[in-house]
Amino acid sequence: MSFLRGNAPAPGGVNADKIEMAVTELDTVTDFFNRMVSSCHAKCISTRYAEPDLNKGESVCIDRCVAKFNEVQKKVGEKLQSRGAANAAAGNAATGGFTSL
Amino acid sequence: MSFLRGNAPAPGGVNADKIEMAVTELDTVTDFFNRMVSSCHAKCISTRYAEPDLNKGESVCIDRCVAKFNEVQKKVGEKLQSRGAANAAAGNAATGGFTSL
Amino acid sequence: MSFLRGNAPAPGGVNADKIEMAVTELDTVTDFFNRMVSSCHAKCISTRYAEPDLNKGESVCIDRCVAKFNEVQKKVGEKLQSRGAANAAAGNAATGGFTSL
Amino acid sequence: MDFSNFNGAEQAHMTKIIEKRQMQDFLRMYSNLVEKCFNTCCNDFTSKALSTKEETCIMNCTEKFIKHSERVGARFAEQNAEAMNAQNQ
Amino acid sequence: MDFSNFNGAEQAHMTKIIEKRQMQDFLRMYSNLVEKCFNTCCNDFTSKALSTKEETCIMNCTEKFIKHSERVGARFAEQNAEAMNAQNQ
Amino acid sequence: MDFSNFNGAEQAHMTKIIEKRQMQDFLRMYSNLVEKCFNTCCNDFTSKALSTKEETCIMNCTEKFIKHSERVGARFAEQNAEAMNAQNQ
Repeated sequence: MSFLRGNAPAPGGVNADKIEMAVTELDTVTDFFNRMVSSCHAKCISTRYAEPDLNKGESVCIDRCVAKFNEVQKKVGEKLQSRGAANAAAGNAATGGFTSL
Repeated sequence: MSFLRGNAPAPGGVNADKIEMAVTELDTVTDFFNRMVSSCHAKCISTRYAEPDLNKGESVCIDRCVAKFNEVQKKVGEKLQSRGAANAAAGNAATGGFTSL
Repeated sequence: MSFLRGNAPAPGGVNADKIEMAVTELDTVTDFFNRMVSSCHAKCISTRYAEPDLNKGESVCIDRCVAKFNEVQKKVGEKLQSRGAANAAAGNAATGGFTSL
Repeated sequence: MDFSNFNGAEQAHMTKIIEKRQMQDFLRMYSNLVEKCFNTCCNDFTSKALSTKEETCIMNCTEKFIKHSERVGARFAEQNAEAMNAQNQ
Repeated sequence: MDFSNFNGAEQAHMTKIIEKRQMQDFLRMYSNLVEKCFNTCCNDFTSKALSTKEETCIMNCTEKFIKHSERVGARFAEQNAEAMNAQNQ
Repeated sequence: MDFSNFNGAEQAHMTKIIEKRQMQDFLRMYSNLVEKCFNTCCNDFTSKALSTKEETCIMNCTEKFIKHSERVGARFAEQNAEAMNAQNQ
């Protein structure tokens, strides 16, 4: 919560903004990973649960699913970047009116 | 995290409780908006994705969906308020036993 | 956020680590309870909403659902504990590579 | 939860945190209810006004969800109490 | 939201928090989009590469979701403005 | 992630945060598993006890989900390593 500390140097020479950015990155990757686990589980794992092990078909499916999910992430990211300005507008619409100081 | 500061005045004359309440309000509106986007997407947008634009039917559906979602929010809010005491009881049941000091 | 305070004693003799652990416990139980409410709602409550009260069948179903959900929690917990080492490995895979200092 | 090893200042802190969490839980239940009841009850978008049928459905859905949560909470508390008793014997 | 009773320091704090939330909201929308479009568009796991059909679907899904969010945001802002006007009269 | 530009105090802070996140991730996976396996395996509420069939399903569901997560994690780490190598060349 660096914003509660103003610009005073943190104890022990810790740059709070740097920490905050690293935490945001960590949380983003974790969220992404969790969604990948969940999506690929829905796509590849049979819900009969007759045995505790991944069978051959499920294993191969998982490998392809991870690769495809990563490709989709890249494609969507490129799209969002190319839309740049439009996205910024969407962000403002989303918080429309109620966050202007 | 005003509770970690006790009653000491915050640096720069910032009232931490006021900030905290504003943040809660901001998060509540954002959560509400995100659920509206998600619900209206499920109700109005065809998942065939044959073209990148909203068609006429989808656009009209979105407008009505937003209006209806807001009405539902009001109705549910009135209901919760009129239930007042009962809700407080539900809240206690939810955290039943394990939050009493 | 005890990690921002270093080892300095907190104002008023508050042990920040103790508070943090209690908060984690509170959030865990709340999350568990919310999932139980949601799962048992899906299993037991008819979505026709013809009347505002729980009928006999729904009430009995809820009671059994809560008992069963708790049993499942125990079974899964035992499984996770018996898997111990393997889980730790999974945890590392999950944050694989990107959290090593 | 057991706060018997908390000193006065720590108990005061926990009380504040619990109060904050209870408000957050209430707000979360509110938006959760709106979403769930809207998704179940509203399926006609030829009009922007709620029909009588939809409104009745929303009211019943809300009321029933609260009663459901209360019942789950009551059973859950009973089971926790039993588990705690078993532990203390 | 109304920040007219906030002093300068408090407004500065809120601005920082809002900026942080906007970045978090953007990241959340990003991963949300990836998940939603992947789940809808990708159903063939006989290959690890995206097919042309899947890729077109992903692009349309992304574009359409953004336009959908913008439209919902615009309607939502209008309704809030109306509600605010009604309150001030 | 790259922490090479972090000083000692900052690395210590990050280590503490990462440890906390790992515990939270574990708890989240636990409740997630309970929810997912319960929803898939338990469909008979004429009794409050788990049937043998339900119990077997829960055990297989848990075991399989962990193996699934491990496999996804391994593939994900490989891809990240490849991407990092590509960047450094």
